[in-house]
Amino acid sequence: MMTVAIVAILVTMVLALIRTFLGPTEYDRMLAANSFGTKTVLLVALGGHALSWHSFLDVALLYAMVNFVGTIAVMRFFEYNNPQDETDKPESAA
Amino acid sequence: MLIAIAAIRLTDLFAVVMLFGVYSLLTAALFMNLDAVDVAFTEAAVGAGVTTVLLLSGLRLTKRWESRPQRSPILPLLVVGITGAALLYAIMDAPLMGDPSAPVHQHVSPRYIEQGPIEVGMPNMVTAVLASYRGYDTFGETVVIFTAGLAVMLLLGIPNNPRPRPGVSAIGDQIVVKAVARALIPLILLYALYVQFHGDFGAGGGFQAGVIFATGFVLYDLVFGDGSTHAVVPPAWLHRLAALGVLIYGGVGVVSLLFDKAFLDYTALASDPVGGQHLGVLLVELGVGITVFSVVLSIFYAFSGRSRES
Amino acid sequence: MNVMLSWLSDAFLLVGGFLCITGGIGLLRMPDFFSRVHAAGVTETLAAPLLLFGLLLQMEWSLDMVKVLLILVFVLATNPTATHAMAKATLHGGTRPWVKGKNEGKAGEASSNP
Amino acid sequence: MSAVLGLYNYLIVVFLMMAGFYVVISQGNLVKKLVGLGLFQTSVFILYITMGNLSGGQAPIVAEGMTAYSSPLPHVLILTAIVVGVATTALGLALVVRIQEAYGSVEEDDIHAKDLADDEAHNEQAAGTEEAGR
Repeated sequence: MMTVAIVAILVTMVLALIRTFLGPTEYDRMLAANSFGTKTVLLVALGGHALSWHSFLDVALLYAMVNFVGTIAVMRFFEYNNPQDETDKPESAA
Repeated sequence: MLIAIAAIRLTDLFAVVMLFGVYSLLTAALFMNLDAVDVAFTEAAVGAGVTTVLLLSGLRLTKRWESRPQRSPILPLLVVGITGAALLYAIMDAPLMGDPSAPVHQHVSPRYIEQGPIEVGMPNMVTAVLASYRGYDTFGETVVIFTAGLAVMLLLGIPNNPRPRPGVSAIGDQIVVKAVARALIPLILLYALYVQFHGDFGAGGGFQAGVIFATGFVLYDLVFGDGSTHAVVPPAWLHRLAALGVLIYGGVGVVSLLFDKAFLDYTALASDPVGGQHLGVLLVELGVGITVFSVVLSIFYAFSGRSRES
Repeated sequence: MNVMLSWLSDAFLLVGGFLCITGGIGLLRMPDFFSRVHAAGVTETLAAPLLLFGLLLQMEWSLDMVKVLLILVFVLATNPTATHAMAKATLHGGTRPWVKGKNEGKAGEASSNP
Repeated sequence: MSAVLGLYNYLIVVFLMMAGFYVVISQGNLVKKLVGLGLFQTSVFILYITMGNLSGGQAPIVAEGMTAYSSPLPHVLILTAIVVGVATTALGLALVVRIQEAYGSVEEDDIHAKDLADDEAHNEQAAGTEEAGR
């Protein structure tokens, strides 16, 4: 059953990754990246138990933290760019 | 691999940085699978956490959209193709993965593995090799980090009273985030201390702990607004802390010199050799942790305190 | 007793894995950001505890169980917060939910995306 | 077949390395060049860790009843390299920020064009003062 769960997580990770690539808006990318991070935490926790890695739970815990901090950081720095976007966009289009 | 391709194709640098964070997490998972727990630990904390934050804050100071390159990509592709072919030819002779007779497993590694736990007296061989056998290397690395922090300081500087940033942040003033962050930050700091002092027995050590500790403060700054961390850890302290870390490391070496032993020979520190090793490794890791923490945090200050001039 | 535990654990893992995949498909197939938030946030918040409980039931009693519980607390605290903050930020940023029949949402999405 | 599997990680390494290399030499944007350097760096990390791996081995932390461990030496080297890597990336980023402030752009072509224009202006000025001197 462990295997089934791990495969399910892997499939979900791939799906989230596709959404990260496609993501029409930045918010979609953020969401998918966050979801991907959570899935990695679960994968390390389950996979570590199944393959009996050493101290995998420490790593999983760290991932959970880092994922949150990363998401917050992405949001923090996101809308700062909006005032500039108007000036930047024509340049990139040209 | 796919992420790498996407990272090349996308022109929105914001998305590129986010993908880089995801890629880093994946790499860390790969390291886990290759039995490199400590490395996975560091990669997750550094690559996914700190690098993403730094790149994002750097991106805020520059431009977000990349202009399409005008040149044709044929020449670079050709160069890359030739180099890649040469490398492919080279890996044909490389030892197979996990082969016990590979050169890596022949010279010093068996000695570290067999004698390390006995001589240094700690289960985690990575920490033993890092702080004891290769103490010189690690001292050098610590100084490199210190110097890099210094150089960033010289280039950017930390403003004492950061002005509020123009534009609205995406998180703005969300109560939920603040409440959760307030509950989580002590946990993160506690966990960093655990990593610092548990490094002798499991995955962890000064490098990782310093980064995680800094991550806690970075989170505080991100959630509670610009420069709010300056009240908690004033920038002026950080320089002193960074120097203090290096001094602790070097001081341990000098003390062992005073006892007529070699530089960084920890057996001098206590009456029995293993106890001395333990004490020495603990002190050295503490020095590394302090330096890494203060350098990472001051780099973050330097980037976040600067407003875009244009 | 042990058989019971392993059955329970299997059930947890199975349901958790199913929810996980559901969330992933939802994340990919839903029409706009706000519905994707539901797909990612809600299913994940249920799937993560289920999977971790399934893991917990298989483990032997040790310090590791406390760590699993800590991970659980962390995921449960951060995940809804992050998705909530994101949804709020999106709304704040001018994107409106896509409503069936109207094309407003699409327009909003297009305008926020260059 | 086993050769292919055994070399698979090296293939990944070569691919990533070339991807990073390509980004560094072909892209004009300096921030993206930094990301490319990061890719390159990670590929080297993976190379080292792959070499240190031992089949049937365990993470190099002493455990009861285990005799085979992965080599701890590459782990140590890479561990420090990662942290040093982030410090140097930060340094590069600081330089990029200063370039942005000085030139108003982080695109290599723009910077180059600006440099050329500056040089020309400078030369003309120099020529002008020479003429005036005569």
